[in-house]
Amino acid sequence: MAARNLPMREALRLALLEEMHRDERVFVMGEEVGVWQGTHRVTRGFIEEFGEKRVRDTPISEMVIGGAAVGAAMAGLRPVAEFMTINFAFLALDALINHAAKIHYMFDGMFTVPAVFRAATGWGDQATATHSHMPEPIFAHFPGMYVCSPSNSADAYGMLKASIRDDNPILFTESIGLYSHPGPMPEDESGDYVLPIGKGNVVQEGTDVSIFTYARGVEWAKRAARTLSEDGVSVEIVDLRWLRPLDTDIIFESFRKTNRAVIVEESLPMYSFGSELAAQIQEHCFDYMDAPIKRVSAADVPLPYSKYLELMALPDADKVVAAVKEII
Amino acid sequence: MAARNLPMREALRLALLEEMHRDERVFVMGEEVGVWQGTHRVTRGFIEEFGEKRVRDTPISEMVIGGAAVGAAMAGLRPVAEFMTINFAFLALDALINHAAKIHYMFDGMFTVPAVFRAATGWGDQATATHSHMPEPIFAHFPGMYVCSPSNSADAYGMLKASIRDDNPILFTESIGLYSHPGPMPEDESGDYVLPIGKGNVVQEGTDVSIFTYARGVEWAKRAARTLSEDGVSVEIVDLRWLRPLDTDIIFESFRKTNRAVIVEESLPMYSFGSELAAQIQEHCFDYMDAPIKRVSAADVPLPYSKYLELMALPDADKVVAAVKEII
Amino acid sequence: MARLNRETLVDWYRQMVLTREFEETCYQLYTEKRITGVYLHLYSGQEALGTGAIANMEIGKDHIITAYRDHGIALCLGMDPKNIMAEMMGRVDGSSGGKGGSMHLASRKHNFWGGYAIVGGHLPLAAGIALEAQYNETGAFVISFVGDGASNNGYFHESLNLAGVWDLPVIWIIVNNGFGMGTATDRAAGNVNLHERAIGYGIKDMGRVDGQDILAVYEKVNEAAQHVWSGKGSVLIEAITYRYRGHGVSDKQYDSAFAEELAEWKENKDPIVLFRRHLEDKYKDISGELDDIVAEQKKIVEEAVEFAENSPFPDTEEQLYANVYVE
Amino acid sequence: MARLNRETLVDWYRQMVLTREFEETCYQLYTEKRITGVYLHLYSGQEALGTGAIANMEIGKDHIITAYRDHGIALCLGMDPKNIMAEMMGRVDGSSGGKGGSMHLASRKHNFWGGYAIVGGHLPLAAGIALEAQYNETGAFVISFVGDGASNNGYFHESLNLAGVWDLPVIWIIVNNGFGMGTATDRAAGNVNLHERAIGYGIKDMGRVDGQDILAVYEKVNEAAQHVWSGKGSVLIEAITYRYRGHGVSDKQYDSAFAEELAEWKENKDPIVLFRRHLEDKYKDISGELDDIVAEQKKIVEEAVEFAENSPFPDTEEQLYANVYVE
Ligand SMILES: Cc1ncc(C[n+]2csc(CCOP(=O)(O)OP(=O)(O)O)c2C)c(N)n1
Ligand SMILES: Cc1ncc(C[n+]2csc(CCOP(=O)(O)OP(=O)(O)O)c2C)c(N)n1
Ligand SMILES: [Mg+2]
Ligand SMILES: [Mg+2]
Repeated sequence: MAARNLPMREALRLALLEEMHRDERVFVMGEEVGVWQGTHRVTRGFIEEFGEKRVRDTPISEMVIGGAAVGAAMAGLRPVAEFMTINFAFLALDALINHAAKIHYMFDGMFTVPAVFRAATGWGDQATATHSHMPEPIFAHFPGMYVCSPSNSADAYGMLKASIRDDNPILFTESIGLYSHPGPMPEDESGDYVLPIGKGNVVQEGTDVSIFTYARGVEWAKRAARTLSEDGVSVEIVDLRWLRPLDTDIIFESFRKTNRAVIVEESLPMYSFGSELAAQIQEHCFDYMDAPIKRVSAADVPLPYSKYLELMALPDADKVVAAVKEII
Repeated sequence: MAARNLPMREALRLALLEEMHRDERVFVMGEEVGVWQGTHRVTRGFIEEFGEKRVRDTPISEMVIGGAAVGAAMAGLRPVAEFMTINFAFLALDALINHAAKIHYMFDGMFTVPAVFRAATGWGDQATATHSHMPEPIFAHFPGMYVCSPSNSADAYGMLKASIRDDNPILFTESIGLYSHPGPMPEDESGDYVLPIGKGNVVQEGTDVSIFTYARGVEWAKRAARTLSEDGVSVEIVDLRWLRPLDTDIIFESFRKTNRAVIVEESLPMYSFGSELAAQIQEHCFDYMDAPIKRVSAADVPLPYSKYLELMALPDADKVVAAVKEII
Repeated sequence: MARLNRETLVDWYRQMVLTREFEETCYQLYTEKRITGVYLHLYSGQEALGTGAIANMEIGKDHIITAYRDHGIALCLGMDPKNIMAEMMGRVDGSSGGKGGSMHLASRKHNFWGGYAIVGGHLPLAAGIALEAQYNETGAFVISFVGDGASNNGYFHESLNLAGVWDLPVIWIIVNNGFGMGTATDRAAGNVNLHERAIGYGIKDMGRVDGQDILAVYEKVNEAAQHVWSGKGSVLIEAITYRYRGHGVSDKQYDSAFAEELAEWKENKDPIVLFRRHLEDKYKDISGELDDIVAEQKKIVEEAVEFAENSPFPDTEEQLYANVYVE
Repeated sequence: MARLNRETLVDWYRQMVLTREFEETCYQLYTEKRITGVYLHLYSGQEALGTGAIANMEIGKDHIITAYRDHGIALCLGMDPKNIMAEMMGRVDGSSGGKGGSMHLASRKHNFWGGYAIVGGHLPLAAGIALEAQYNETGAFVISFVGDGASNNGYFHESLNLAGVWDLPVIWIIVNNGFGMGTATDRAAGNVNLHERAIGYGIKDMGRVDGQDILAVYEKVNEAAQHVWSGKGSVLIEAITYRYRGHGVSDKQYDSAFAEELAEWKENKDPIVLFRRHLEDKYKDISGELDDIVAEQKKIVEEAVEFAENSPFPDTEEQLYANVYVE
C-alpha cells in the first residue's frame, strides 16, 4: 500500500487535527486561526470542527499569545499557539524565553509548560526586511525550550505530533516555502507516528562531503548533490530537524566519515546555525578535518524587496555546489 | 601627568556628560535615568544639570523606549536610550531589530537612526533566570545595528563617545560586574578621545595561545594568563570590544601567530559568540590550526538563584586555565 | 492649513480619484504579475480619510507616519506617482530604491516617515518624531494612523501612554475599517469604542468620525490640530471606514463572506461618490471639470506604470550591500 | 469564602503580623548578608491587600499570581514560612529548591503560580490560567496583582484586552503603591486613575479601594468575585497602598526624599495598626490574644530562619542541570 503524498501544510494540519481529536486538552489559539481558516491554511476547517472553545482567534497581541499559552499550559491545558510568522514572535521573545523556557527550571520542576508555539518561518517572496527572517538560532540560543523546523511532510507530521505530546515548551517553525511542497507521508497510519525529539536524519548517504542543514536547506542540498554527483562527488545530506536539542552524534558520525562539511542555512550568517555546527565539529572532530568547514547562509543584509536583489541574497543549490567545490 | 583612575560607571558617565555638553541634540531617556539618578548611577546628577527636557524618565515601557528613540533619531535628535538591564530589551527586540536596524536599509538610505541603546548586561549576583543574561550575540545576529560591550574604563569612555557620534544605531551594553571596577582613563583629555568602531584590542601579547573574549571575559583571561605564565605558557589576549562589526582581522592575525585559541564568553554557549569565532577561525586559518578551538561559556541552563549553583554556572579564570591546558 | 475654497475642494477630489485609480491599477498589475511579491494592501475605500487628514498638514513641516496600507498617504502628500509605482515594482527609481516595496513608501521631503509592516511598530516612532518637534519647538504635529487591529497591540498602549505623560503633539487616528485581516473589530477588542482608550492615557478622546465624509474628517482633524497646537498634547480620533480590496490582494477567501457588506459600503458610502455629489450640489457647473480630472488621473497613473516598467531592477552586489550602514 | 467571625478576623490579623515580622526579619538578614543577592522586595505596608484579597479565595481551587513582591502573598496563602525562608537563602528546602529565590516563590498546592520578575510578564500567564478555568469549567477565578508601574507596559494592555474579549475570570488588582522604583505614578501614567483603563478593555471598572483597610479590600474583592462568578468576565480594581521598605532592599537613596511621606503612612495608615484598633474596638477583651499572636509569629519566623540556615545549599552538577527540561 503506497503512502499518500501530501503538501507539508496538509501534513501539519492532519497531525494537529488528530492530536486535537486524541486529547481534549489540546487547543489552538492565534491570529486568524479560526474564522479566516488560518493564514497558511494549517487550521482550515478547524473552527467548524471544534468550535470557538478550542479554536481561538486572538487579537494582534503577540505578547499575550505567547504568555497566555504559557499560563494555560501550566494550568493543565496543551495549547498550540500560532504566531502568524516568526517575525511577529520577536514581540513575544520575553514570553518565550523568559517565561516559557525558564519556568520549569526556575521553580525547580514545580510547573511544566507543555505548549507548542507554531510559526511560519523563512523568506523569499519579497516580503521585505521586517518580514524576512529564519531566526531559529536566536531562540535556540537559550536553554529550556526545544526548537525545530521540519523539511518535509512526513517529518512535519511526526515532529508536530511529538511536540504536542511532549511536556516541554517547543518552538515549532514551518518554512513558508515548503507549505505547498508535496511529499510522501509515513506508512504508519496508526495516528501514533511520533518522531523522537532531537534526532536528525541522514537524508542521503555519501562519502566525500557532508551537508548539514535543516528545513528548506534540505531541498537546496539535494539539488546540489545531484549536480555534484555528475562530477563524481558523493554527498551525504544530514537534516538536523532540531536546533535544540542538537543531534551532535549524527553530525560527528557523518563528519568522521566524510571529513569535509558544508553547512547550509536560510538564516543570516553571524552567531547562527552554521557557526555552532562548525564550532562543534572542529572541536570534536579535529583529527578528521581534511578541509575548512564552509557555510552557505543568507547575505548579511536586512533583506530587500526587489526580486533580483532578494534572489542574490538567498542561498540556493548553486551556492551550495560552489561551496562544496571550494573544499573538495 | 598620570592619567586618572575611574570606575567604569564614572567613565561612562563622563563620556555621556561631555557629549551632552558638546551636542544639544543628545538626550537621555529610560526608566529611572532622572530623579532616581540612574539605576546604575551612570546618569547621576544629570537631571539637575540638564533638566527634564534632556533627561527623560519613562514609564516601564520598553517597546516605546526602543521605538521612540528610533523616531526621535530619524527626526534629527541623538537619543541615548537606556534599558535598565539587557533582559528588558527582550521586550524591545522588535523595535531594535525590525526598526532601528532596518530603517536605513529598507528606505535605501533615506533615513538614518543615530540612536544609542545602552543596557546593563551580564549576571552573577543571584538575579535568577530572567535577569541573568549576556545575550549580545542574539542582537548581533542581525545586520544594521552595531553591538559592543567594553571591558574597562578607558574603552568604555572612548567607545561610548564613538557610539554617540556615529550615525548608526548601536546597542551598547555595559557589564554590571564592571561598573565599580576602577581603571586608568586615557591620557587624552581633550574630550575627543573616540575609539574606532569595530576595532578590537590586543590586551596582552603572547605566543602559545590566543584568548578571544570581550567585556568581563578580559578579566578572567588576564587572571588565567597570570596562572598559565607560571607554567611557562605565553597567552595572547584579544578583547574584541565589538560583536558587530566583528574585527576578524585582529582575530586571524593573532591566531596565525599562536595557532591555538580559547574563546571566553559570559553568554550561553549555543549559537553564540564562541560559535561564530570558532567557525571563522577554522574557515580562514585552517592551515594554522594546531589544536581544536575551545570555548568557555556559561552553563547551558536558565541560571539559578542559589549562590553555589550560580558560581558553578559562571565562567571564571580557573575554567579558562583548564580549557587552555586541554589544547596546549 | 488649507482654505476650503473651490480650488481646494477640487484638489481633494483629484487626490481621492488619483488614489483610487492608482490602487485599482495596482490590483490589475498584481493579477498580471507585473507587481510581484506576497503583500499588497490597497487603500481603496479609505481615500477620504487620508485626504481629509492630510489637508490639515503644512507639508514639509508637519509629520505623518502609517502602517503598510500606505499608498494613499504617499499620493495625498504629493509624492510623485511615478516613483511610488516604481517602488511597487522594485525598481531603482522607486521611492525607496526598490528595497522597500509597497509597504515601505516614504519621503523625507514630505516628512512622511514611512509605511511600516510590523503591526503597531510605527506607533513609538510617531511618539519619537513628536518628541523632536516638542524638543526643538518646531510647532509641528504628527499624524499617526493606527489600524483597529493594531490598537490591541502592546505598542499602542505604551506609545499612547507616553504621549499622554509627555504631552506629545500627536494626532492619533484609529482607522477602524472593521477588520484586522479576517477578524472583525468586536472579536478583537474588549470595547469596540476604540476611541475610549484615550481615557486610560489622559489624552483627549475626540470620539468617532465618519471616515467616508471628507469634510467631516477634515474638520475633526482640524479641531485636533487646534488642541495639539495649544500645547495640550495628544488626541485620539476613531475614523470609521472600509477597505474595498480586502486585507491584501493575495488574501481573498474571507472577504467573500462579506460581499454584501462590501456592496453596501460601495453603494452608499463611497467617499468619492459622496464627495462628488457634494461638489455637484454646491457648484452646479462642476461636472465637466471633475470628469476631466478623472481622465487626467487615469493618464497620470498610466504614465507612472510606463515610467516604472522602464526603470531597471537593481541587481548588483553593490546595490544589495548599499545602505546597510551609514558609512 | 471566609465568614467574618472573630476567628476569621483574628486569623487575618495573624497573617498580617506574620508577613510584617517575616519581612522585617528578611530586611535584617539581608543587612547581615545571611540573605544574599541583589534583589529583595519587601511587602511591609501592603499586608492588608494580600490578606484581604486572598481571604476571598478557596485555596487549592482559585488561582493567584503576582510579581516579585511576593512574600506576603506566599505567607497569606498558608505556605510554610520555613520553605519560604529557605528559598530566600537559596537552600535545597526552599519552595523552589533554591533556584528561584525571593522573587520566584510559588506553590502548586495553593494554586500560587508564582512571583515573576519581568514587569508585566505574569499578566498574560494570569489570562492563560483563567482560560483553563473557563475551558474546564472549574468555577475558579484568578487573582492577578499588577504594579502601578507595570500597568504602563504592553503586557498589561494585551492581557486585559484579551480578558475582555474572552470574558476570562480574572480579578485584576492594581497595587498602586505610588511608585515604580523611583518614579511616581503620575510621572509614568497619562491618567493616574489607573482603574479607568478598564474602560478600554470592556471589563468592569471597580474603581479604587483603600488598600490599607483590610475590610474594604475584602469587600471589594468579594464584590469582584460575584461579578466573575456570574460569568461576566474580568474586573479591574485599583488599590491604594504604600511600600515601607522602598523598592528593593538594595535601593535606598531615593526613598530618603520621601521620608516624610513614609512616616505619614506609617503613622496614620498602617494596615496592621488600623486593623488592630478595629479589633480592639469590636472585641474589648482581645488585646491579650493579639499580643500572643504577635509573639507567636515572631517565634515562627525565628524558627523559619533556623530551619533555613540548617538547610544545605544545592551545589552539585546534578542539581545545576536538573529540571532544565522535563525528561
Ligand atoms: C506584530 C504583527 N502581527 C501580525 C502581523 C500580520 N498582520 C499584518 S496586517 C494585520 C492586520 C492589521 O489590521 P489593522 O491594524 O486593522 O489594519 P488594516 O489592515 O485594517 O489596515 C496582521 C494581523 C503583523 N504584520 N505584525
Ligand atoms: C520589563 C521590565 N522592565 C524593568 C524592570 C525593572 N524593574 C523592576 S521592578 C520595577 C518597578 C515596578 O513597579 P511597580 O509595577 O509599581 O511594582 P512595585 O515595585 O511598586 O511593587 C522596575 C522598573 C523589570 N523587572 N522588568
Ligand atoms: Mg483594520
Ligand atoms: Mg508600584
